[in-house]
Amino acid sequence: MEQINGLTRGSPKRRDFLVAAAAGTAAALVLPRFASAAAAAPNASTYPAKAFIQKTEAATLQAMFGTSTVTASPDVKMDAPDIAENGAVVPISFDANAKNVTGAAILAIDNPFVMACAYKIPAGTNPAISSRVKLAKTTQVISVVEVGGKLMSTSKQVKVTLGGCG
Amino acid sequence: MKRLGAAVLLSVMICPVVALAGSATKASADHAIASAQTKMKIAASNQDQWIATVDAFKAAKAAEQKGDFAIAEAEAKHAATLADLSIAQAKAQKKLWQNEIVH
Amino acid sequence: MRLAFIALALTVSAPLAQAASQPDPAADMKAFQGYFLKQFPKLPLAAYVNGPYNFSKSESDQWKQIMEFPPYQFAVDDGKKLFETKFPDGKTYASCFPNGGIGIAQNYPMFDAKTGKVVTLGIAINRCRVANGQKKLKLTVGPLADISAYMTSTSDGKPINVVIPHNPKALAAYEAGKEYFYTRRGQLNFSCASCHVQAAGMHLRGDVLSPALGLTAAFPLYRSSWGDMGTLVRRFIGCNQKVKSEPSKPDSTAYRDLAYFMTYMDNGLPESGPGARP
Amino acid sequence: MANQILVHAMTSGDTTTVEALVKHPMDSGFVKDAAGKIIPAHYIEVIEFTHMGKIVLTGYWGPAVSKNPFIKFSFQGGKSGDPIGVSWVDNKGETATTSANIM
Repeated sequence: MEQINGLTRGSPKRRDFLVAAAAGTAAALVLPRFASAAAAAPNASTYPAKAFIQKTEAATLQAMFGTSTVTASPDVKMDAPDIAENGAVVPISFDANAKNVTGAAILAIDNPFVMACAYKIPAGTNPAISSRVKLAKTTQVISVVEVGGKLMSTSKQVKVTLGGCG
Repeated sequence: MKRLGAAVLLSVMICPVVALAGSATKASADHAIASAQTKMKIAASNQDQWIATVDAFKAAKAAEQKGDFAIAEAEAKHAATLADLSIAQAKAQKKLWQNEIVH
Repeated sequence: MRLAFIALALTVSAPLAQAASQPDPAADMKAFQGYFLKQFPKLPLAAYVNGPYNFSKSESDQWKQIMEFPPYQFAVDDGKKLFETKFPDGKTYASCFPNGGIGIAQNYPMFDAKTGKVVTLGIAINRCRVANGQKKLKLTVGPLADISAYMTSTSDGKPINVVIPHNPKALAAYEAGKEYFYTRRGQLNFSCASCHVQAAGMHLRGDVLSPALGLTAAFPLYRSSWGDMGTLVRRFIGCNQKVKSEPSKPDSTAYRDLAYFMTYMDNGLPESGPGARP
Repeated sequence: MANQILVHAMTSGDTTTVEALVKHPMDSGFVKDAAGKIIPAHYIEVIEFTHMGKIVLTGYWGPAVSKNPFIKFSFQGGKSGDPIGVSWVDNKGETATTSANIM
């Protein structure tokens, strides 16, 4: 049995966060017919829907980036757990050591649809994003970044054991 | 771990053994259901009603409604058996729980 | 002098007069906490509020990432709004609680001498609603869990302080909770203690079994497997179902007493709810 | 409660780090409810982050993004007090927007 030494309560950021959270609570639900009023609402037509219904890595990348040629690269770093504590919430983050990254995607090969999420990264934004995804079962997770129309990636096996007790 | 083993053994011992009674009637099924109900009340008062008992009892009631008296009687008897086991468990635990206390 | 002597004689003879079966919550708590401290010598007492995360580095790393923006934050915000919303009679929840309900969650469950029953925070919230002409809420999930989450968040870090008064009914409730905790039940023949004392820190399938010590401190809880908030009672129901035992009613005496016993065992640990767990 | 977005933006040197937690069920369309009926897919498709009105990140999400999604990223520039805007649109055409100032 693994026993960690001196895990202190809560995460160090939690307290700061609780104070900060109050600032950002005023969000409005805007129904479609009022959408014109919300100038900032994103344009749904830009959604690459085709990329989200593919069942293979190659087809997903082709639909998303227009190419399925991808090179494994040590310049793409990914942080994903070895064993997911719950498949419904798996923290995944990537960090690319590259300039002029324009896009990125996270793929889970054994999910019903391979694509989990994708990003368009404008100049000035760092190619490092953390998010939480669902994994249906133990799977290879791939982080892909797009640089000058070419794709680089890194991958990791994440074990998913669904359990109820704890 | 021995205790866990014992628990598994217990659960194996009480796997459903539903034998269809030969000549069940509405009266015999109703009697079996009433008898199961009495035992289940005792189990519940001991805070130890098993989910399987309730499931078997529900199946008995449903079969009785449909007129499947043989199934109703068998399920009710099964529920009664499970209720008996849980009552025995609860009785034994009235003393045994003290062995588990952390000292 | 004589009086003092009599008093002394009484205190000396008292333990002898009391049978061994007389409940002694303070001694139980010392033994309970001591058991875990001896079992896991590297873990300080306050760390127990982190439950399973003391036992798996991979899980605790994921948890730390999740706690950067805790998934229960919406519940705390919603709970605060509900807590501050006036009832039709113009009063709010604050009117029902000492200190306006702020920073008091660590004192629950409480024994109510008037009814002779244990009152959990959830039941106290419902009592407040009834007193102000409102319907009771579900004790397991939803708005009541959100209100509890907010109230508990205002007690963050305060030592848990459950009191068992010298009242035969209070002691009986405590003892009943203790018996429930250690009694094996259900078709699988498990007690609460089977998993959370004897097998604490071990794996049950993919999950680490939380030690019973500190377990109540993180409630209400956002569990990823629930996908939302739940109260301690929701967990009791889930645990009963897992051992194939019919759960009791959420406001049953059995669950009130169990919460009373378990939370009393956590006395002195820092309140750390709401929490997040797999 | 209405759809909410919690945003937390902090600047350190040249870098502004943005964290957001978005209230959304993110139903995948593969899960059944208690009654055994499939819960229809309902998920955010596009989420956009702006700094002073300029887009700093566009996210395309599918049903495999977790319920109540969390995202953290950073960009160059940004000063304390600058507004960060967040908005999303989901597959049912619902949208939500919010803004928060960099701390």
